[in-house]
Amino acid sequence: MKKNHKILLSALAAAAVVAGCATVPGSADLDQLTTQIVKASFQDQGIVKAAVLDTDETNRACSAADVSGQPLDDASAKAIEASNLKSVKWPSNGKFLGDWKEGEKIAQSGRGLTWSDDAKTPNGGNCYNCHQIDKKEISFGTIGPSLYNYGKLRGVADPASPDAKPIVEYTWGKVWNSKAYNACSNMPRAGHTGILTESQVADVLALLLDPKSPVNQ
Amino acid sequence: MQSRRQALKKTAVVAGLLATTSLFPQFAFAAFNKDAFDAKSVADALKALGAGAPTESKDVSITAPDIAENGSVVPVAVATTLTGVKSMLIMVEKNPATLTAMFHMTDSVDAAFSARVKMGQSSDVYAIAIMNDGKVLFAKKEVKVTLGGCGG
Amino acid sequence: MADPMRIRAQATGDKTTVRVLMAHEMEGGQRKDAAGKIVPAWFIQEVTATHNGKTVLTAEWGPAVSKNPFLQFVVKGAKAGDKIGVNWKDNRGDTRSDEATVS
Amino acid sequence: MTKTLSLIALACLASTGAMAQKSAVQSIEEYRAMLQDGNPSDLFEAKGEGLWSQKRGPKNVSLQQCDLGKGPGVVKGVFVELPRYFADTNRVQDLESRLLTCMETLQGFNATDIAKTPFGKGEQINMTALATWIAAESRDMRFNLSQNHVQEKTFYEVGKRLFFQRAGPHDFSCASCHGQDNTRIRLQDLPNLTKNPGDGVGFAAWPAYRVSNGQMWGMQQRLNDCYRQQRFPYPGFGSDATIALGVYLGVNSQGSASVAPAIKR
Repeated sequence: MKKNHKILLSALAAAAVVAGCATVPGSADLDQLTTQIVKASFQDQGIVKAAVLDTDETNRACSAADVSGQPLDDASAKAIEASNLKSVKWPSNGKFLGDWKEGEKIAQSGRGLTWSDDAKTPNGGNCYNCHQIDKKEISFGTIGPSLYNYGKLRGVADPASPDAKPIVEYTWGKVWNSKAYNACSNMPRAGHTGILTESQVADVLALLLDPKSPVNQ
Repeated sequence: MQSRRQALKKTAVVAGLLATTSLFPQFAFAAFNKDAFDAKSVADALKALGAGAPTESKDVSITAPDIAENGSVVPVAVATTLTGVKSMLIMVEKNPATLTAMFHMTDSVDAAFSARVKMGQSSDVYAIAIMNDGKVLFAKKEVKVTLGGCGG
Repeated sequence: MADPMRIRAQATGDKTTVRVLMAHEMEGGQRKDAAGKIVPAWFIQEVTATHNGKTVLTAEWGPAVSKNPFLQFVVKGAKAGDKIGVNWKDNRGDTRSDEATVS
Repeated sequence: MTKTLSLIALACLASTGAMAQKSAVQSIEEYRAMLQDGNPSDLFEAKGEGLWSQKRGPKNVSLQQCDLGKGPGVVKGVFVELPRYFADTNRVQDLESRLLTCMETLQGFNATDIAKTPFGKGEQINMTALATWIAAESRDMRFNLSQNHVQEKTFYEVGKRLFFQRAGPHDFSCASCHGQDNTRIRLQDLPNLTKNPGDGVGFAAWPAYRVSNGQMWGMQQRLNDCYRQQRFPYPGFGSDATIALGVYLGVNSQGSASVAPAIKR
């Protein structure tokens, strides 16, 4: 493995020299070289398999856009959002909201799916890493917007009411698959990629939308 | 203090012999006041040291952060400008064991020490001066322990 | 054998500030290893400091002093060129002594 | 000590909002400032300095003839020019992978075995100590990585692609956390590494002593743990992916002063 990509690199370098100018390879060759280097550099460890790097079209398109420094064109972004929205799994029992107390625990936890976790570790939602949620927790990140008063600000007095339905559904979809609404969102697709279970997603929704949740006080 | 330490050392020699049978490993430590370091409260630790009840004093100072980003390393400085100090102590009230460090004075050092301690949770941290005349003076400060990074 | 300490002793007027870093795990005896077994406590229990060979400070520490301990204290009457020695002993009986010259 | 997640019910914070939040951040800054005096990295630096001149390995020789980029035995100033291309190995190497080459060629150690050794064990302990001392010898100097060799330029471009590579169950790339200004995870400020983050920030702050676990980490371990938290698979020690990322970060830090070895949360 290691040898292969070294040969490739030397070949690319040699090609550049032969062409008369010691310049870097073209963009497509660099992409190919990067793939080779990734293959040779990463290995299975614990519960994490190297195969998790074989990602889907959403990530491929967004990574390429990031490298180019240009956002995705509108048509591609819309197509990615549509396909992600289609994959959202709605609550099988029709219950969007679980227990906000469990939701808070899930929001606090950053555990799961690293090579130092074991398969039995319940996955956390990593929510506080990026969002303010319950005001009592002062240790929160700012990569995502504040979710304090999430339900209150959106006028959700009764999450089961028809009035609240659109926002409840949107919130479920956003947590389940963030890319359904923003193609290259930094937010993980908690339900789609199996980070959280259906009942965990419902608990997180309760944290955000239950009028009794400290988030909405 | 010296005579007490000497006495403890003598006990330790005997205990050391016993310890070879691994029956009493806890006695193998010389000069280390195990009872005081096992105590679960400020009062119990002082009792184990044979010291009386502490009085809050403006002449004792404690310097520690308001919030520690990591409980594994909390910088704490304890000091007093008073003379006649026998020992300076650092205690963390809510740790599994309260007494953390004990500095025995001589005339050749200032009654001012800085160290770093572990804290399992938010707690009052005490600077305690045990005086030669038996008085026990203290200052305390609340240190909040929070989580800084991804948190795993 | 334990790694050496780093001792810095800086004189200002008739006082010398001594800063010491000690290489030690300071295992608290609360933590569990991967197999779920408690990692036994392993920590420095006694610290002694000397000025030109004369003991100026003794200390007793518990397991809640941080890993790789830092200690700062002030020695009266020590001047440039004097020797400051520090010695520690842990609960396994391991010891380490190092010395620095006051600058 | 058990990592205890302390949910702090700060009554005053809950009632006064933004102002109080600011003061919590200020308190954390005070805490970090208090740690600066007495960085345990000193212990590792001293150990590394001793290891450099100590005769070790199957061949029982020191590392004093090791060429870290400025000629055999030159240590001062090398850190701020790494990673760079080395003609003898015909590859771009960072400090740690170059040290590995020297440990193999000069001292007769088995580089593959050392690369496979987990961080903080066996020869990796010595590797980190050496990297700490070598970095310290360039303290306050400014980063100035070469981009003259075609492989150096190529590695910059590969590193950029790796930086933006979204994958794993969380779709994370390096840029998820380090692609914007003025953000943080929990209370930890995140440098924007797509550009020069400034003196002593990001690439210019490692090796560093981590107070959270009392460990000294070199850049290889820093990148390794980023990938762990990214939910990526394990990057090999000194693998080309880690070195290419180092080139990308190091070139972006051009002109910034190194504060390594630093002290970190």
